[in-house]
Formats: sequence, structure tokens, C-alpha cells
Amino acid sequence: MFSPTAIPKFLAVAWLLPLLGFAVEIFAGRWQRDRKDRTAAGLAVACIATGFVCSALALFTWGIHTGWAALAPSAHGEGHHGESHSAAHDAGHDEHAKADDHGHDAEHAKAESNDEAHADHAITGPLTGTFYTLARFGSLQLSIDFYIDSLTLVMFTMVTFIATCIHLFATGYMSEELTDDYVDHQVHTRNGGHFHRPGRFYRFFAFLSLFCFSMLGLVIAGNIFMVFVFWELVGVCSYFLIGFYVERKSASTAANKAFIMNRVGDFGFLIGLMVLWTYFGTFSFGAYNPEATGYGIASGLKVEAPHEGEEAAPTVATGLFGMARGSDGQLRIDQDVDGVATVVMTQADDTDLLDAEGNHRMIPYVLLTIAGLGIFAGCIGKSAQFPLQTWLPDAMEGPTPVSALVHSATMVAAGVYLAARFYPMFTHEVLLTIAYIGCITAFVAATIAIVATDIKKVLAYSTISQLGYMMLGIGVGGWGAGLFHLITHAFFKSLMFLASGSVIYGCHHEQEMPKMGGLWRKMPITAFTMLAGVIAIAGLAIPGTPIAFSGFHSKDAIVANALAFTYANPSHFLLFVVPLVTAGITAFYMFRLWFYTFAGKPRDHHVYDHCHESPRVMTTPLIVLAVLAAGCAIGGEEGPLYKLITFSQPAGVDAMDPPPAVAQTTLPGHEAVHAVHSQAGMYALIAAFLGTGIAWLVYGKGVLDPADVKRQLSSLHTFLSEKWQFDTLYDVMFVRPVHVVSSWCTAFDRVVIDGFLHFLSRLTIKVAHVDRRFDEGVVDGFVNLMADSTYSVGRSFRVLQTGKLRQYVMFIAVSVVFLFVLVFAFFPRGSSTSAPEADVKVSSRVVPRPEVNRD
Amino acid sequence: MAGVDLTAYLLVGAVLFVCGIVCMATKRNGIGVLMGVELVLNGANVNFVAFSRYTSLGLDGQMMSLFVIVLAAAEAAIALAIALNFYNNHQTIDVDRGSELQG
Amino acid sequence: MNGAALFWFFAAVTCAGAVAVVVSQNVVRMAVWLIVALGGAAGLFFQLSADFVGATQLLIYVGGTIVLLIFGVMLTASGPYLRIKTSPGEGFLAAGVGLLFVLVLMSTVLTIDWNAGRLKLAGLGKVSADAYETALHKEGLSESDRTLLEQAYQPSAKADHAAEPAPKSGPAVAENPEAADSHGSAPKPGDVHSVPAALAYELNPGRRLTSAEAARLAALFGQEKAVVASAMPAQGDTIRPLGLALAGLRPDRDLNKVHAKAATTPGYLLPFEIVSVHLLVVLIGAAYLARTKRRRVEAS
Amino acid sequence: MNFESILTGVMNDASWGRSLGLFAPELILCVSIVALLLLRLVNADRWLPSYLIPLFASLTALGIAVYSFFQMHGAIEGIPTPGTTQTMFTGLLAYDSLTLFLRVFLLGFLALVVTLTMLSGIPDAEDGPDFYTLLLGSTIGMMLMSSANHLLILFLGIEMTSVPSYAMVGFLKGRRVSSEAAFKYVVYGAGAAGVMLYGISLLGGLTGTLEMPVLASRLSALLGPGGMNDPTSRTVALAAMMVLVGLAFKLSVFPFHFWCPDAFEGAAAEVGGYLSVASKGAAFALLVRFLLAFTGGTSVDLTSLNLALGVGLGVVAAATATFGNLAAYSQTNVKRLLAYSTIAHAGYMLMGVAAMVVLLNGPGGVDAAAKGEAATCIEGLLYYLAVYLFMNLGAFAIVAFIRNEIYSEEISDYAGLGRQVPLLGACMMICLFSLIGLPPFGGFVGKFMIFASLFQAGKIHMAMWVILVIGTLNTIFSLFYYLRVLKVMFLESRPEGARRARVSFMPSGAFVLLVTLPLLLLGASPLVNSMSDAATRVASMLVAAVR
Repeated sequence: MFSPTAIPKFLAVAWLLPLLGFAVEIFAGRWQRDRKDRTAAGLAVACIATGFVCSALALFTWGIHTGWAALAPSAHGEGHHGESHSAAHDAGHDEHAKADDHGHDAEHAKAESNDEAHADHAITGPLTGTFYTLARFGSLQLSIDFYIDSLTLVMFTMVTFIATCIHLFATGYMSEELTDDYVDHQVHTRNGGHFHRPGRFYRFFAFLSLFCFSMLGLVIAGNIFMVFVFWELVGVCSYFLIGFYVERKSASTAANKAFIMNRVGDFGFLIGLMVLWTYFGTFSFGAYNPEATGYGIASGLKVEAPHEGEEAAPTVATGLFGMARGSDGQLRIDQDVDGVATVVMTQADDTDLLDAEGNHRMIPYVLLTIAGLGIFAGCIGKSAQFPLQTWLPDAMEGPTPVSALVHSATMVAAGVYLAARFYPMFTHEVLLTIAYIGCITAFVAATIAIVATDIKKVLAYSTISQLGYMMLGIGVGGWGAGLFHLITHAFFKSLMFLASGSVIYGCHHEQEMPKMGGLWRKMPITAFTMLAGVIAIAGLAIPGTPIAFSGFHSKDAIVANALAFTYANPSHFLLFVVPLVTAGITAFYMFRLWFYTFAGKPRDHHVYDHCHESPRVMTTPLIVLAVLAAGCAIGGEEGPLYKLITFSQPAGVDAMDPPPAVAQTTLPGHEAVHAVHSQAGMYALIAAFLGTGIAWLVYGKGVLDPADVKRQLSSLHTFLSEKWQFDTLYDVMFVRPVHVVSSWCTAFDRVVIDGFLHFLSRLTIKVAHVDRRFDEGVVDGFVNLMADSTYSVGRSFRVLQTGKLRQYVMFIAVSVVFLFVLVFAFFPRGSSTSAPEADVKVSSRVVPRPEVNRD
Repeated sequence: MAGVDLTAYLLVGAVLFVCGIVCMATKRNGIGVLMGVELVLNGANVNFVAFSRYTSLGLDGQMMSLFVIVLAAAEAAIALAIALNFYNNHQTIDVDRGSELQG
Repeated sequence: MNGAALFWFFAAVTCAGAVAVVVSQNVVRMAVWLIVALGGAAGLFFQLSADFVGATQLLIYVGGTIVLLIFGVMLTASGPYLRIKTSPGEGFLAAGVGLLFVLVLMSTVLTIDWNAGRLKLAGLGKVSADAYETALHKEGLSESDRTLLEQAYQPSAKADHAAEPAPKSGPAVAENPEAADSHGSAPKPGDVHSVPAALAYELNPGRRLTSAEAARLAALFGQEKAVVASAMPAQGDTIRPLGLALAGLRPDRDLNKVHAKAATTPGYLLPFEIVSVHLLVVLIGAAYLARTKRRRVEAS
Repeated sequence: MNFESILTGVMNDASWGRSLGLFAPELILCVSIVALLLLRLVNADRWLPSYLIPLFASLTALGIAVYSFFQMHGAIEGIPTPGTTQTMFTGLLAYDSLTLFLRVFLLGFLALVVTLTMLSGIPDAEDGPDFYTLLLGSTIGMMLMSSANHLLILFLGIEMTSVPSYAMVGFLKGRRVSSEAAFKYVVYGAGAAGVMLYGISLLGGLTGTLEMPVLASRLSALLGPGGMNDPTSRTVALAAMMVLVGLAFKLSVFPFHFWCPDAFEGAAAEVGGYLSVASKGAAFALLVRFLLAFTGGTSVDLTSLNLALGVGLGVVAAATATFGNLAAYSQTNVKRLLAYSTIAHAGYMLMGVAAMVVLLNGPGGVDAAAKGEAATCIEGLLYYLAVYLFMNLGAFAIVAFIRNEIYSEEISDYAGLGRQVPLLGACMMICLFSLIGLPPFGGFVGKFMIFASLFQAGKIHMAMWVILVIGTLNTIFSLFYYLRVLKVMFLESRPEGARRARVSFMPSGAFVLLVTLPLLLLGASPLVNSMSDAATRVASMLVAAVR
């Protein structure tokens, strides 16, 4: 049908269309006849829907050219090797390994022949290449690259699909903005009225389009630099969208908070980026070879003979992932002469990478860890992980469709996606950090969600909690499990957000759950689609049958990985226990939400009487998403979705041994996970049912009065509803000190210098006193002088407040002396002939490397 | 010139230099501050001429001091014009009165 | 009259004038004291046989700049009896800062052995044993010279330092045209490289040299031109060299090799010309600032 | 001694003619100063707008400078070879890639500033000739600074730059703050110049020369072992530091920055913009030259002294950036805020210079690798300067245009301007985002390059990593106060009765756009490539000359 070269083109179209949409829509205010024009929305929907079609086509083309090998009923449990379905980083040499593997299995005969038929362009690895080179500084190339594997394609399809649904929903939801005189009831002007402004319908869609463009750019990015740029763009878009109602103080504060929190994470990202670039000398993820394919279809398509890899220039032949790990997915760790662990870089054919002088290129293990932690810090900011999670609930200030997009497909998913992308760069220590951060996040957010009463806030905290799950999954070695949950979560969370948007729309912007209740009679579609989402996130299933909603499968996969990890590393048992408890809590608060909102008796008749079901343009996306939320993960880990994702799993994830003497943890292999799977699933199910049951008892059946519980545990309730005091903590830890320090510095002249001079003036008074006593005691004739000196003291007081120029000159003198002392401090005193030579150029020295990890 | 060596001249230069700095830092009369500048520059000048006599700096040292004298004159002209301007605006030459710009 | 006495006289006048400028509170007195200090400095210049600089100092500084300052004093006098005084506290503070400065200068400029530095620049900071012995056993060496040689130099002490082939002297000498020209026969600085390092002699840091001694030492090693202050006329006949240098010529340096590389040593034509442009700019600027302000009617 | 023969020899020497040829851009400016004076004598200023001559002169000189820049770089396609450095005027001035780069930088900037003053009308028709005379005179001084090869020119250049700028700061002579600012500036400048001159005298006396290329080898011969116990080393350190004080004054680096906020607030925004960019560019070039003059030679003692100087510079740079950013927080005047931001940016750029010094004085000595890494530092610095030109001039120009409309420079009076003058608002946003260092704009690339070179330098001395961390933290600090301006402009509404700002697109808006656009081009377009290529060449040629 289409040749493989079409795949990047499809994705590029899907990626750039929203940008085009943005460019047109942002000027819609100029060309539209009036504020009631819906053209902008139509354009936005058309762009993103076309994008979805293109993504689907790309996925389909990719499937054809891989012979749907990803979906072939594979050898789970048949003792297959990890490599057989994991996409390798580099092309050529894997071909043989793959062929060998296929040989085991009669089922693969077709696929194999398919491979042979398209031997010259069959896709065996990620497609990488360059769309456009922006700039080149020496060895540093800044370019727009792509890196396409099945994960990219699945993400693209998912993002475009969900975004289409959300766009569609938004055309209904935002219709209030279709006016020349929008009255914002939450903004009070000074004279007591409400704030009036023109509607911003078109602007909303413009930013929505830009947001999608940024996210898609992040997904398709083929190098870290591009990731960073789009990473920032996503942040900027969220800034605009969260602050959509800029007139509301809470909204602009929330937008600022989101932006600044993300910048804090980006600080770490920058450090990681710099370390990686310094040592690896490249930004790009995978190997690419632009001249081979014109517009950059890279080694993934072109089957090279293994020996050709050696001839290519090493820096071009391998990307970051290939350099950090060999094709077996192992870090090559070398104990350097000083006992410092270093990681030796490899190239395409698994031999070590040499630099221009023939030395092994390596990176200290510690620095690789730091780089990993830095990158993960970026993920923490973007995915709202502990301790930077506080911006996400505040971000609810944006319109609900934005929340849905932010929470499901785009911004927060970006962090998880990046953590998964960079999995090969993470050392065991980093993975353990990720696991613990995820674990803490999941638990903390879930507990806060129990007490939240704003319907959107509950969902926000549940998002944070689920993101924690995903991070945990990645951290314990469950690469596929984490991403699996990312996709399923995207469906059911977008569904729930849109449903809550529908509720809010129906209830005329009422968001407090205590004012709702019994709404299912008024809005049945919303209620039952919401129920589908709730069941999915709670992870319910019918025991003993394969009937289960998507959330069960993905959560099950994560819990199984965590359990296997705990078996392998008993000291980290919390990594299993906490998520299990959290699973129960999740079920509890989600059902609490549903019962609170839809079941029972109406608690506020004013709200109830005026509420109505949403129009069809809003309910249709709900139904579609509900079906997918229930069924997208069909088949669980044998199903197509999971297999598609794990097809691009980095090599060696399934069977990762601890590299000797460096890491303290063992990552579970596939067999280990499989062995505990049913056990873990049982535990998770029990927890989920327990939570559901309690929720039903308390909120559905009313056995326990929640208010009573709240009274009895008031301190705990306060603690939780104050979000574990994080905002206060940050205020005390960061905001106030910065204010203090800045006030110090701004008042540097006034406070420090003047303080100094005040001290001196006091001294002067003393001197004057002595002077005076001398005058009085000894010479009467010096009365005039005394008067003069007291006058001058008083004068010097005034001088101290105002006089500056002479202080400045004084400061030249003092600074010269001070700096002289400073140079003194850095200047070695003794004989300077023994210059330190040895410690500096460790990395370039040729070190005979013992053969390790080459099983 | 027995007994007089380079260091003695440098001592004079140092005294001029330090006196100039102190003068700039203490005088509240703007013209007095400018006199301090002249002292500082002369301290350096004494150094230059001494070096030109005693080290291989030679003619360069004297040349440098000539240029310094000329540049100092130019600077004094501008500085005095600015001081007069200051006086016209503030009705005093007390530098402590000019402290509207701060913070 | 004794040269040293003259020096001390001028030095005392200069320093006293400078201190008096700092101490006095009346701006007119300050101006007078400044004249004294700068005049004393001019005397020092004459003493250093820099007669042209001294004359310029008198003409431009004492005659021009100070008059300018006194004009400034007159134009800015608010009232006949107004005194703007410095308070004792500030005086105290300034004295402290001045003291700090003096300490810094005393630990650097005034402790340094300039004459040893000159020898080092001439490549005589470290000499080979051969050269040293040759100089020490030269025919007709006076007793005082011998003592000087023995006191000024000591065997290279540090083994690890000596193990290096004395890299310091090589390039310096190559850069120094005087030194490169003048060493005729005996101690080539390059020899230092070839001699076993332990047999080298270096300057004794404990023995401070006078400039006369430094010149004598250089002469003993056959390098007098390198250490004696270039070709400055000792009798203060500096006007012609200075004038030529301002015209872009350096007869004090280029005499022997004018045709080979006339343009290598800085003649000062460019600064001479560019300063005139600078003066023009400054005059225009000063005239603008000092001009009576045109009172325009403000819009508000 | 036959004087006549000397004279004939020199007269026949072609080097004077050659030097004058190479010196053409500066000569054009000199001539235009004289022309301004002469035209006034014949009362031609009545009918001839005074900006015409400086505009014409700067454009002509810019043309020549650009031509010679490309000529030099065309001649050495590919790898630059050492020894391409030439000198002018018997070695007083260096004629190398840096000279040419700075010429283009300064003259281009001069043309932009003249255009700005023409549009904003800050020197009125009557004061125009005076103002432009000062502007041109100061620019000549900057060009001398950037090509100084001799300590006399170093001093002369700084004086020639400073003295006219004192007068320019006091140009609004009827205003109290203006005269106060000028007076503070002149006294501070004179003090710093005095300290620097004393340092120069020590340096000259120690080494017996004032020629900068010779310094390193002379110092190598002079310095003894023993580090700070050696009085000679102490004196050299003091002398170098005193010279650096003079430069630090021009750069407004932390303990020597006191004049900067006062002078900028008191002066007109146009003058502030001019001083913040041009004198900084020239002073950085001079700083690099001076430090390179110290580098080289074979003495371990000199190397360790340089290393100490480099790390000290780094510490000062970190302090400067931190101080500038934090002190900008509570400012209420836009010009004062920009002045503090100027200080902070000087800190960032100084970090690059410190990294260069550290890299050139590592334990490996000045080998090819060290030179390559040092070249990237200079490259980053030059890139930063180029971007800085546009972002700072843009911000100051917007301040000037808005001042002409609302007669205020207080931040609080900017409320709602983003909607009233959307073009200026958008440009201000771009300028400030670039000053923060956000990715799609040029400021990011510059900062990135500086930080990358700091990271390299950290391998030689750990302190540089600390400085890197401080620098990165500073970009976060700076976010807040820049955003505060934008918040006032865009999120607040214009109060009732506030003066309405009307800035037409032609010509003011177009000028601002012209200045702002390069920020995007230098941030994300193929121009990034060519700009960094040019900077690389300049840097590697400059470093190649270090022995």
C-alpha cells in the first residue's frame, strides 16, 4: 500500500496540522464576522481529526511492513528471549538474532517470509531521521529529528484520537464564549458588578491546537534538544490555557504556579541534558544516517551488513541509547583504575566506541546517574510527581476540556513518556528513585483525593496518583506495564473529565459535590459513561473470567511487576504494599465520587432542578470514550495494545541482571513477573473490591455517616484537605526565603552598607564623646570645636541616610582590598611546581577493560 | 644619587595614590573630590616616570605619563562642567545632597 | 647640591602637600596644597631626568588644571562662610581604608626586589655554573665585585625545581631585544638548558640589590645594556626622543634596525592624533554642559 | 646616527599607509566629528538635521567593516591558521578577527542608536550636534578598546569611551537626577580609572614593557615559585587585579556596579541602551584581550596565578549575576530594573570569560584541546553579545517610545499597555523572554553556550561547577522580575484616566520590530548556524594566537 517512507510523512502531517490550525485560528478575531462564528472550532476539529486519520494510517502502514509481527500470538510463557519482540536500537545485526528467534516458531513463518519479501525495506527497528537541520555548532547539531517506533505510533494515535474527542466536546462546552459580552461571574469589579469581556471562543481553540502540536512534537522528537523545546512549548501552552480566565486571580496564579513549578523541574532537565551532551556528544536518540535515505529514513529501514557499522563514523552511527547500552540492553560497566565505575560507550556492532585518538569513550557511572536523575527531575515537574505535584490541582482553574487534555493525553503524559523513552539511560539507582517517587506520589495524592469535595479536584488528585503508578511501573522494570497504564488511563481519565465537564455544564458551573446527588436521573448518559470510567480506574473485574475493564489489566500489570520486584529485593517491600493499599483507596474515592454525584437523593434542590443533560455534541464523545475505556485493553497482556507497546521495549528489559558491584537492586525478568502475575492480580482485585465495598457502604448505602467520621478524625481530615501542607511547606521553604533574600539584596545598599556605617557612626559618637570629655575637661576654649563635632555627628546621621557617592568611592577601595584577599585565597601558597596532572583526563586514557557482562 | 632608589620613588607614588583615594572618599565638596582624582593620577604618574628611569620601560614610561596628564586635563574639564551643572540644579556643591537616585 | 637631599626635599614636599589636601577642610586651601603637591611631583620628575614631563606637569597641571579647579571653586561657592566639613566618623573610616591600602601596597610594591626582577628579565635570574665561574674568576675582578657575586647568587637549592630544564629564562630572552642583541660571547642564556641543573646558580632572594649593584652584576655577565634603563638620555635630554616618538619614530630603540623592522616598536603617532580628537569631543561636551541652560517652557 | 636616513626610511615604509587604510572606519567617525563642528560654524545646522551625518558616517563605516570582516574570513576558508593576527600603527592596535567582529558590532549598534534617537527625538534639533559628537567620540573610544594591543591604548580607550559618556548621562542638564547621575558616574569612573592606571604602572614597571603580546613571556621569566609568598607574584596579582578593576567598572561587575543603576535611571533611556550594550561589548573584548595577554608562556607559576585569577573572576561573575537578579526584584522604575538586569547579564558573560581563563590554564597547559575549548567560551561570549545587543536595545527603545507617550518610566504606569500598544507589548515580551533565556529566542542559545563552556571548565576546577549551578539558578530567579513587567503590561487593565499611549507603526513600531526580529532569527533559524560559525572563526583565530 504505502511504502515505509510514508510513515514519517503521515506523522509529520498529523503533527503540523494543528500548528497550521493555530496559525489560522489565532487571527480568527480579525477575519471572523462576529464573535458567534464557530468556524475556528470547526477548523480545529478538522485539523486534529485529520491528524488522527493520518496517525492511524501510519500505524497501519507500519503494521503492514512489520508483517504485524507485534500482534502475532507470541511466546509469552514459552520461554522466549527478550529480544525477539523488543525493537533493537540499531538495525543490521539484529536481523540475525531476529531471524533466529523466528526460526523457533512455526507461527512466524509467514512473518519471516514477509520479512524476506521486503528484505530491503522491512522495518526492524525505530525509524529515525532528520526533517530539517536548524543549526550546527561544531559537533553539536540542533535539528528537527524523528524517532518512530510502535510506542510513538500508539501515542500519536491515542493523542490525536482523544484530542479529537475533546475538541468536539469543547465546541459544546465553550459555546458560552460565543458572545460579544461574556460575563465572568467569578470576577468582581470594584463597583460590585461582574466583569464583562468579549468571548474568546476562537482563542481557546487556537491554544488547544498549539497544545496538541506541542505534545505531538514531543512524541515524535528524535533528539533531546527537540524534546526540550517542545517540553517548554507544552509548558507555555498550559500557561496560556490554565490562565484562560486571566481576570480571575486564582487562574492567573495557578498558571504562574504551573509554569514556575515546571521550570524548577526543567532546571534538572537542563543539567541532565548538558551532562549527556558533554559525554556523548550527540543529542539524538537513535542512530541515523541521513545521506542513506535522502529525507532521513534511517538504519531502521535499511538493512546493513553488520560490518558496515564499523566503517561509519562512530558519532553518527549510534544515538544516545545505542551508546549507553549494547544491543543486549546491558550497561558496560568498567571499574576504572582509580576504582571509579565508568560506563563504556558502545556502538552499533556492540564493540566499544572509540574517540578520535583511539581511546574508549566512557562516562563515569555517577554522572550517568546524575544525568538520569536530572532528566527525571524534568519528568517530576511535568508529570506532577512528588514533590512538585501541587501545581496540577490548581491547574483545574482552566476550562474543563483543557483539564481533560492536560490530564489524559498531553502534558502529564509527557513526563511518563519521557521517562519511558529515556529508560536505556537510567541506571538502577535512578530507576529505584523513580519507583519510590512514584510510590509516594500515588499514595499521597490518593489520600488527599479522599477528602476533596470539588469534583474536578478529586479527578486531579486521582490523576497524580495514577501517574505515580505509571512511574512506579517504570521504576520497577515494568516498562510495558507503565506505558500500558498510560494509554488506558488516558482513555478513562479523559472520559471522566469530560463527564465531569458535562456535569458542570449541566449544573451551571457548580463543582462542589456536596451540592449534587441523584443526578443520574437527570443526566443518564453522563452518569453511566462516568460509571464506566470509574469501574475502569478502580480496576474491577469479574474474578475467574477474562471480563474486565481496561484499568484492571494495566494496574494488574504494574502490581505484578512490583510484586516480582519485591520478591527479588525484599528490602523494598514497600514498593508493593503501598501501591496495593493505594489501589484500594483509589476504588474507594472514585466510587465515593460517583455515589456522591449521581446516586442518592439530591442535596441541593436548586442545583438539581436546573440541571439538564448535555447536548449531543458533548455526549457523543463520552459514549465513544466509554466504549474505549472499557475495552481498549482487551486481552490484557495478550491483547493487541500491550503487544504493540512492548514491541518497542528497550532491549534487555525483560531479563535484566544487576551489573556487578554497582547496583544494589535486581530488576525482575519476564519470567519472574509472569510467575507472580495471577497472585498479584488477586491481591489487587481484593483491594479494589474492598475499596468499592466501603465506598458503597458509606456513600451509597449510608451505613456510616461521613460527617461523623470527619469529626472524629478532624485533624487527619484537615491535614489531608490541606494537601499534606505542601503549599505551606513550599511557602516556608522557598517562597519566603526568596522574599527575604531578595529584600536583603535590594536593600543591600541601605541595609548592609548603612548598617555598617551605622555601626561606625555609633563608634563616631563614642569618639565624639571622648572628644567632648577631653574638650570639657582640658580646654574650655575648644567649646566651638565641640559644637562643631556634635553638629557633625548629627550631620553624619543625615549623611548616612542619603549620602551615596562617597560610599561608592569608598567601596572601590574596599573592594580592591577585598578582591586582593580573594585572589590570595585561590592562589596556592607553597611551591606551585607540583601541578595536579593525574586526576583530570581519566576519561580519555586507554584502560584495558575487563570483559564483563558479555554473556 | 646614592641612597635613593626606585623604591623611594614608589613610596612617594603610593602616598599620593592613597591620599587621593582617601580624599575622594571623604570630601563632601565636589571640587575636592575631583582634586582627589588628580592626586590618584599623579601617584601613578610618579610611578611611570620612576620606572622609565630605573627599568627597561624607558621612554614608554614618560610617554605614558604625558598622555595621562593630557587625559586628566580632559577629564577634569568634563568633570568640572558636570559639577557646575550639578551646582546649578542643586544650588550646592555638597555631594551628599545628590542622593535622589538610590535603592 | 646633593641629589639625595634634593630628592628627599621634593618627596617631603609632595607627600606633605598630598596629606594636607586630605586634611584641610577649606576648598581653596586644598587647591593651594594641591599645587604644592603637584609642583613637588614635578620636581621629582626633574630629579628623574624627565625634564619634559616635569615641564608639562608644571604647565598643564599646575598652570591649567588647577586654575580650572579654582574656577570651579569660585563658581560653586554658595556663600563666603559656608564650610562643608567631613565628620570625624567618616574621617576615621577613610583613615582605616587608607591604612588597609597602605598595608596592601607595603606587602607588594614596596617589598618587591625590583632590581632582581630586572636581572631576571635579562635572563640572569638563573645562570649556569659555567657562566658563574667565568664571571667570578675573571681577570682583574675587584674584591667588592667578588663579594657581590657571592652574595647575590646561591647554588640552585631545590632539586625538583632544578630538575626541569629551567624553562623560564628561554622565551623571555628571546623576547627581549636588548638581551638578545647584547650577549656576545660568554653566557648564552641558552646554556642553562644544557647544564646539569644542580650546577646552576640562582639569585639569592635574601639579598636585596640596589640598582647600581644590579647594573654591576649585569655588566659582570656582559649584559649591561639589558639592565641599564634602555637608551634614556641620563642628562634629561628627553625632548627630542619624546617628540620623535610622538611622530611615530623610536630612535631610542630602532636606531640599529630601522630598515629591517621600523614598525615593531610603538611609536605614539596614533594616540597623539586620537587624543586631539578626544579633546575636541570633550571640549564640545564640556561647553554644552557648562552653557547656561535654555529654559524652555515645559509642556506640563 | 643619521636622523635623515631614519626619517626617509620610515617615510618610505608602507606600514603607515597600510595602517591608515585598515583604520578607515575610525577615521570616518573622526572626520564626521569635525564635520559636525564645521557645519555648525557655518550655521548649516539650521537646515540640515543633525542626525544625518552620524547616520551616514556609521553606515559607511559599517559597510567598510563588514567588507573587511568578510574579506578576512574569506581569506582563511576552513581552518584558521595562527599568525593571521596583524597589527596597526606599530603594534599599538591589533587587527584581527576580534577587532573586526567588534567593529561590525559597534558600528551596527551605532547606526541603530542614531536611528533610535532620530525617532524618539531625545536630542532636539538644537542639541543634536553636541549629542552626536559625544556619541561618535565615545564610539571611537570603544573601537580603540576592542582592538587595544598596548596598555596605553587600553587606558586611552577606556578614557575616550568614558569621558564622553559622562557628558551623555548628564545630557538632560535641566533635570536634577540627570546631573546627579552624571556626577556620580564621573567620580566613580575617575576613581576606577585611577586604580587601573596605578595597576598599569606596576605592570609596566615589572615587565619593562607596555606591549600586551609580550606580557606573558616576560611574566613567566619574572615569577618565582612560592605562590603568594613570592612578593613578585603578589605584585603581579595586585597589578592585574587593579587593571581588571577598571574593566570591571566598565562592565558594571558586582563590587564596582554602584554607578550603573543610578546613571541609567538618571540618563535618558536611549543613552542607557547605548551604554549598556556598546561599552559592555567593547569592555568584554578588551577583557578577553588582556586576559589572553596574561596567558601562555611556560611558567607553572604564571599558570597557577592565572588559574587563581580565573576562578576569582568566576566567583565575582556569580556574585554579579546573583546580585543583579535579586536586586532587580523590588525596583519600581523600568530603567533601573533594566540596569540591574544589565548587571546580571554582565555576570553571565563574565562567567564565559572566567571559563576561558580556567580552561587555558589547566594542568595540560595551552594545548590544542584547551585552545578548542577556550574558543567555545569566546564563541559563546560573542554570540551572547550579539543577541544581547538586540534584546537590550529593543527593551530600552520600547521604554523610550512609551516614555514619549505616557511621560513615565514607572512600572506601575505600564499597566495595560500590552493591549493599548500591542506591537510594542509583544516586542517587549520577546525581548524579556530572550533576556530570561527561554528556548525559542536567541538569549537561550547564548546562555546555553556559556553554561556549556562553564561545564567544561568545571573539569579543571570544581569551583566552576558551583558557578554553573549558581548561574542556572539565576535564570530561574530572573524569571520573576521580568514576568512582573509583563504581568503589569498584559494582565492588568489600564486604569481610568491614565494617559493613552499611541505608537504608530511607522516608523517607531517598525524600528522596534526590526530590533526584535533578530532575536527570533538568532534563536531558531538557519541564522543561528551562520552566526555561530562566524563566532567560532573569530574565537578560534583569536585563541590560535596564544602561545
